[in-house]
Amino acid sequence: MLKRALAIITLLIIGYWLAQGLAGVPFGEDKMLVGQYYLDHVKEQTGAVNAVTAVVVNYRGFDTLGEVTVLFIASTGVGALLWRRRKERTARTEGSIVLTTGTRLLVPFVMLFGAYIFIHGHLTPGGGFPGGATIATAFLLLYMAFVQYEIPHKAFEKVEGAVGVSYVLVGLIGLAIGGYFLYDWIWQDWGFGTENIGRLLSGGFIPIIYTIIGLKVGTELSGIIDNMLKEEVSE
Amino acid sequence: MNALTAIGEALVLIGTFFYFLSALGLIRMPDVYNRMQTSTKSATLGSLGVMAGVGIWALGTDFGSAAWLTKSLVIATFLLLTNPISAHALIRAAYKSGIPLWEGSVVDKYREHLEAGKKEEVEAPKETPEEGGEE
Amino acid sequence: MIGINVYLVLIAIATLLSMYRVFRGPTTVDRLVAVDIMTTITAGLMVLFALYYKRMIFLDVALVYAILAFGGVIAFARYMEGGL
Amino acid sequence: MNGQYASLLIALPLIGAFFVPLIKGAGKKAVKYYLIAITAVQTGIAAWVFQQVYSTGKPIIVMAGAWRPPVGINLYIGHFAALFILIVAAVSFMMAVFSLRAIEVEPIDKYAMLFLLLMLGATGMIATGDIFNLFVFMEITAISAYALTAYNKTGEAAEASMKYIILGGIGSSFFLIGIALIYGSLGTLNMAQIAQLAGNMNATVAQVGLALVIFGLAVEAELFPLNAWAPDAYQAAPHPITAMFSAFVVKAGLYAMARLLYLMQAVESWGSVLKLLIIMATLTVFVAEFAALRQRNVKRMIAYSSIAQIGLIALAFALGTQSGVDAGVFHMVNHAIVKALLFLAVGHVAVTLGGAEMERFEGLGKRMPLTAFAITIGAIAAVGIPLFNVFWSKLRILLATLGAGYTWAAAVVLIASVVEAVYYFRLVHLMWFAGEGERISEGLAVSLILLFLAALVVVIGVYPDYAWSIAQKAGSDIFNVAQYIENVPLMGVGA
Amino acid sequence: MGEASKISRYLYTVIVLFLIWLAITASLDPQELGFGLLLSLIVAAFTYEIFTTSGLANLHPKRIAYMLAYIPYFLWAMIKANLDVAYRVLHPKRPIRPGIVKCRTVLNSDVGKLSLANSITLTPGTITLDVDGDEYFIHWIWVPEEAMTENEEEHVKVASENITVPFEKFLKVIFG
Amino acid sequence: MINEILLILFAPLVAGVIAWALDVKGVREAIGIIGAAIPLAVLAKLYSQVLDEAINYSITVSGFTLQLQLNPMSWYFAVIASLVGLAMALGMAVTSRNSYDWLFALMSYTGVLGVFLSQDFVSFFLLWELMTFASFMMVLRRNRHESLKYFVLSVIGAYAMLIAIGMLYAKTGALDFATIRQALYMDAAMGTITTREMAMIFGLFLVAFGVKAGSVPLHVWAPGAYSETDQSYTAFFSGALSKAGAYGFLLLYILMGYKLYAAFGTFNNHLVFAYIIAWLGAITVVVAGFLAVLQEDIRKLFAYSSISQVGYILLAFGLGSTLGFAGGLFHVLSHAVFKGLFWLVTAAIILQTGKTQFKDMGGLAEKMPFTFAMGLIAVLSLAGIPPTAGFASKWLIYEAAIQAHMPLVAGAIFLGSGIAFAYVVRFLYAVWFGQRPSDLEDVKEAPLPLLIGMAILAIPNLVFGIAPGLVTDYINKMLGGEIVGGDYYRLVTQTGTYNALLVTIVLTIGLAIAGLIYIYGARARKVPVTNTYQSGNPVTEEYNLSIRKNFYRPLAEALEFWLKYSWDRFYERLASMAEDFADSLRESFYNGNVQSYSWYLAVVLLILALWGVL
Amino acid sequence: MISVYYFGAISLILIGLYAVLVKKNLLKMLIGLSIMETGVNLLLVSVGYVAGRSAPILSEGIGPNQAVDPIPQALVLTAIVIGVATTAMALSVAMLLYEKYGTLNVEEIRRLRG
Ligand code: NA
Ligand code: NA
Repeated sequence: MLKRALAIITLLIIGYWLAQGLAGVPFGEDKMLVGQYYLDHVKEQTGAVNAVTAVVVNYRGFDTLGEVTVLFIASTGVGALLWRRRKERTARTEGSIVLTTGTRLLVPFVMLFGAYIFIHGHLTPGGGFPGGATIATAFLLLYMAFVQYEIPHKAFEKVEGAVGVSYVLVGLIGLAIGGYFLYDWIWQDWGFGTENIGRLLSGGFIPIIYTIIGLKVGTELSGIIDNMLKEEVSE
Repeated sequence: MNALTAIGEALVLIGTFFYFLSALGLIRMPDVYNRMQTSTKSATLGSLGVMAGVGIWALGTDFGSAAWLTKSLVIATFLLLTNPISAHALIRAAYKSGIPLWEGSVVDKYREHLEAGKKEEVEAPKETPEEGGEE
Repeated sequence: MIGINVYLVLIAIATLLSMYRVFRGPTTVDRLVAVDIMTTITAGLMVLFALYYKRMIFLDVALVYAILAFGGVIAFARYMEGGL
Repeated sequence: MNGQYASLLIALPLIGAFFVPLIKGAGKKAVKYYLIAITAVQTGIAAWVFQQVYSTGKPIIVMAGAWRPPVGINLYIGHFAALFILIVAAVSFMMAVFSLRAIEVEPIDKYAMLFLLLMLGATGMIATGDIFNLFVFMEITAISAYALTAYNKTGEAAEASMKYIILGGIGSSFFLIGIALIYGSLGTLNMAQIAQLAGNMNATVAQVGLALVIFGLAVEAELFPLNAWAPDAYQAAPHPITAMFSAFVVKAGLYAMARLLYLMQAVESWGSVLKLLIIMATLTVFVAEFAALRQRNVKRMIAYSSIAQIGLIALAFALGTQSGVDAGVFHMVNHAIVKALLFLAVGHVAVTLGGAEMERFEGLGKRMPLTAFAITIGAIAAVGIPLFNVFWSKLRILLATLGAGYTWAAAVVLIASVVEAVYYFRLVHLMWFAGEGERISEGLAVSLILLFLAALVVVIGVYPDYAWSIAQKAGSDIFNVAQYIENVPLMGVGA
Repeated sequence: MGEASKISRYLYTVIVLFLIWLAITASLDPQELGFGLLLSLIVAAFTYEIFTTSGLANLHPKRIAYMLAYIPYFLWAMIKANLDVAYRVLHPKRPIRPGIVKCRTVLNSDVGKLSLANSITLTPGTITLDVDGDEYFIHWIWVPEEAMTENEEEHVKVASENITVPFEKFLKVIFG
Repeated sequence: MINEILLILFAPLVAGVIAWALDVKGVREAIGIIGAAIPLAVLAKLYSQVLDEAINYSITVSGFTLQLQLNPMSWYFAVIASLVGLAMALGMAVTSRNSYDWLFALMSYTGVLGVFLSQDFVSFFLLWELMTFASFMMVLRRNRHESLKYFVLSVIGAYAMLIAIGMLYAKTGALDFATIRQALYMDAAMGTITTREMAMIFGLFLVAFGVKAGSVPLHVWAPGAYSETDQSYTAFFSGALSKAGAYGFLLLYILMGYKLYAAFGTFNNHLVFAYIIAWLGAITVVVAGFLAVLQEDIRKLFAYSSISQVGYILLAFGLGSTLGFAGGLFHVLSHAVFKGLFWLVTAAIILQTGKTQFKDMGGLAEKMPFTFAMGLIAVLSLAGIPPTAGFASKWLIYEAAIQAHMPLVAGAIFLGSGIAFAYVVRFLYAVWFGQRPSDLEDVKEAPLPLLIGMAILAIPNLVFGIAPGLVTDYINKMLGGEIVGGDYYRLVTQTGTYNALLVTIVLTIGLAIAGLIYIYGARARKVPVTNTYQSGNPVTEEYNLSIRKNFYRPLAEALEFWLKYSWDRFYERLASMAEDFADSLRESFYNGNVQSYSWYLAVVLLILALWGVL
Repeated sequence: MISVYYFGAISLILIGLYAVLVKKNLLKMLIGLSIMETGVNLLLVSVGYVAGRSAPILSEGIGPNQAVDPIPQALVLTAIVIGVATTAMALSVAMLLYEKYGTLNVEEIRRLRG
């Protein structure tokens, strides 16, 4: 009880302190500096309509590469920790026909929608990460509905690696063509899609990278799910 | 204000009212089974109302387009399909994790069904749910 | 957009009531049911916001959200019944 | 060659890691050799970058996507980064070689990936010129460290990893709050621009923001009392990883802390932050040395010793003087070498004899003379005996501490150092003057690395000039903020 | 009911996916259409096996007609359900008499059973708790007197008449 | 042409490394001896040159300029060290058959030389540490506990010195002696360095040098360390290495004497800081002397004796007068040669008999006559009996104490001499005379190299005893004034004159007579089981007390109250308290519960918040 | 007066931290961490909000001066992914711990100490 009281007092003081700091960053005021630059130039410089996407993929490409890496680490780490010589799913309760049939119907749609999300990343909210997560949800549903279901994890791992490599390769192609890592040569040099701003075929290499990320995130999250749902079985 | 926006507003109002009802059901009903009885239906209908309402309403505005309607109907359909599935999954989870029926319940044919199945398998009954009790 | 406040009040009350159930329980499934209701309501809220801000693109967000939430609820439900 | 090719330092480990799933079919051995090859190439690139930076005297500014800062994220590979990236790569290479012998637990392919990404994270933390990108690289480092800590899949490993996750999670959350405040106040994330604008910041925001950012990094930098995760993680992690933790992972956090600290020196409350850090750093040294005193597990003992040395570096950085920073950097280099040596050697013993408990070191001088010799060199150096490298940096730190007027801190540090001397003494005595045993084969590769590191310890100890001049350059890279701002080709956005 | 050919199933999946694509993009931009088709082809290739067993046969006009008719029917049932809910929730005495009852269905197809289950869940006072073969176990908020009988057949009959039968006439045609 | 200073400095170290690396019996010893001899030879060659002009060498390392200088003062100390060093090497050629010993013994030799030659604090500290480290390694090999004690105290001393150096650096911005001296001299007038800071610097140096000099209460490492190593090495350890501590005290005067005076002022017309040094010395003389008397182990006895004798040097320096310096400097030489000699003699005894306890010895004078003669010279010199160097230096110190009007300190000198007499008498009798235990019948004279080593040290004892003017003359030059008058054979101070030659002649005659009497007496008093204490009566078990065993037990009983308080035990208790503290610290802080750890984070946040809110 | 968004964000952070400080069950502590992360993300987004402006997607008639700051949103996207990754790691470590120790009570997970 004392602990709870102490915790509450401590937290209130910390909270008050944070609030004091935040008081100096008034809510709703225009505090943009670099942000405004992005808004002003995003269309001509990247071909994307969605400024967030341009920031994520173009201006702050290193962050995104890192972000992809973080997820890769998580997938690898989970795989490493839950690695067992022989693993199988050991669920006791079958999914009812309601769930299994629902899943059958939903999975194609969910996957399609995931793909929709990541290829429209430069136009609408979302992009590779939510798209990938959506695709992974399709696999999650399969796991939930069918107690024996397994993704082809070897293939998934390979896809995961290969798309990761291709992301870096896209960056290196930029380095080779434009002299800068992650240089968007498609937009900057080729000017591909200049006529198309706001339509699908625009945004330089954003759709390519978001497709890569979408596949990567999808396979990685599915891999994590796969690893977590299986248990060791004796041989 | 035109007819479309008026219909849309009405539908949205109905929808949000059912949202409210749904949450109220969560509070008023005595146990988890009956809470689900009241809340899932209302939430789904509420969503239907809100989505359709927004789609129709948007059509009546200067910025609206058919895409608004189709997209919101896709969402509505999705919810119409998935909400009952999750309700079903949840009620099954409630039952299988050992939460007893409300004391005023009059019949439990599912228990009989399960016990009949168990007699055949000759297996120890799993009485204690893994995380059912709580606190 | 006259009614927006009415909707928001209704939704806010609904959310608060569901929150009460989330914290109160008493069983985990109770909380889950409440969370499920909240996600449904949130999806609706997103759609409403799309209209309010006149941005159709938010509808995509609502759908993604609905999909992820559905997946999450199903996963928890299956966990509760020992289906993992 | 174009300086932008320094981005290979980021690209190579990434490709290297992503590629592993495609070759894992070739078998465990192949993956291990692959790991060695990648780290060797990385070392080569790092050496090239080092040579570039030190011969031209100009930092390499890598601009991703050709965006000039602050619009794009830039890497700032100045004197410090060039030096430390080389250390990161070289230590990784050595530990990759050591992994050949030390890592048997499956799955090796995952180990190799995490290993490369740990190296990548530290490299990025050191190189980046953007505060949020720093957060990203910090998380890359941290999450791969969580995974690697638990890699052995024993109960202890999981326990250590869990502690690391919880404390690291709190730290990174508050770090992010600090970033939010700074960004909210300045509208930019670029470090150089932050430094440029820091003076105009709202005083409260600056104070809270700086405090939070430093707090978050201090968890990674193992400052007392935020370091409780560290001994466990060090003890439980696979041996090569422990060496990497000590040699560069913590140091990346420490560097980041120092970098941000100095970038924001225009902030009003800067002086009080320094004072607080000095207290924490001094306590770190004190508590860690005493905690090491009666350890039964040598790896854990050296872990505490490592924490104490980190505290010493933090102390040097917190002095707020050029001489302090120079000394801190010098100590970072020396400590990296010595702790790589010690953890490698102790890990080698643990792998060969099946554990790192004190008793196993009895008679090590007879059983594994070369390893015992290496541990002895490391121990002597760590204590700060003259003519071994650490002496020079310890001396510099003390002089700087006293020069800044913190006599009490110097005194506490030295009292703690007496304790350190005692436990290393016991270890050395145990190895050489107690117990008997049969000679055991020590393995060529590891022996060579041990000899190399020991030689480095002595060479720098006898001839510290070169290392010191490098440390000075690297130190002024951190200390001389005006130069830093000037070096970053900021385009005129906003300001 | 046998399985349709692979081609049929694949094409059916592509068509459904492409229609959905049209709905979510709501655009006739050739770029969108082209990519939509491409993605539908790709996704369908991975998923047609689980998506459908009867393939293009699902597009039989009769089925579509019944489906169109079913929508208002169902919506009406659903609205009734919600009025019922409103009544029970808002009523101060909370008039409920819950229980789990058993019904039987005449539907054979999985999709049909799913539709029935969902329909039950969304309509007055019932939630599908489990489906085992042709037996439906349903949590009913107001179990009628007649269903509270010891006689198993009697019970199932009463329950089925109240719960499943009203939907089956449509669903039987639509899904078989 | 190799720089002479480097040659002096590194010859021993290089020789040691080669000897260690080659590790061939015979070659090893030869190289070691050559390496040890080179410094002495070069120093001898440079004698006149040094008096004309100082020889310098400097090198920049890691941004520090290291300066070495051979000037009259450093030459003096270096020669003493190299003399003992050579003797040590000769002794070790016999007593040590281990390349490990050679490496570290010669390494410490280099360290000692370097300490004396350094003209800046970096090289001083570096070589000081080299010296300490090497000597520590010598002890480590034989005894963990004693070496740990030595180690801990050395480390404390080193770190104390480091802080003091750092503070000086912080205050003056310099690390070289000349600049520091200049800056402190100037500061004495300006007073920018506060008295408190000066007190701290002084105190820290006191600890640093006190440890090495073995002054009470920092002496506890010395008995163990001196006895638990090769005794030939101890000759150097005690004879030369401990002088580094004494030299440090001298350095304090040179560098900061004036500032210390300005900071602390005087007390009874005496410099306060010097007073402290003098009393440290006096206490050391008496306490260590008493403890020496009570030892049953020959090595322990000389260990305490060493401590006591170095106390004289401190005492002399503490008098603060030039005469005191002269006396102290002379005693540096005397102590080096007689204590070095003592340890070589001890080495010879232990080598030939394998015994270390007085109870196991006796009657060795016949078996080892040359060693006995050397021992006798050492005894005379140590006890301060003319015509030995020991007497001349003690006489000067005594004169200086009288002149300084410090009668109590002078009393300590007297008391110390009396005690010294008591224990050397015991050594003389218990080891050399009386009944020889049967197992010592086959004992032979010590091997030649050892004997040469002894001779090298014995000769200066006599030469500088008979002609003390040789030394005082040099000291006068060194200190730059006519401090001690007279000629080669006569020392003249303001208050007294000592004619060494006259005394020698008188004593020689007297000794000749005594010798004759002894020879007859020894023959006449041969009884089966004897000891001198009980005048030839049989030893009984009830009161088992003889010159060889518990000889001074009555004294011990008299001192019982004081012996209860042992510094040794005090430190041990302190150490165990520190270890317990360490245990409870880590057990309570690193308690394993991650929730507690999270609380630590929260508390730090709370502190940050409070600091921000308040 | 502080905005509700800030208030909400700080509350989430504090609630999360409270769970970490008080709950004995490791999973609850981890949930606390996740709540904290959510709060931080909310804070980030709130910081970038500009009153009267819309999402930074320059379509549907939104120009550069009618959009909110895109940077915090990009950052939050990254932060969310990092949070997911951390949570995944934490969960698998917790599974491992449970397998080895048979408990998730932090007071019983203390083999490494001192
Ligand atoms: Na629902
Ligand atoms: Na839902």
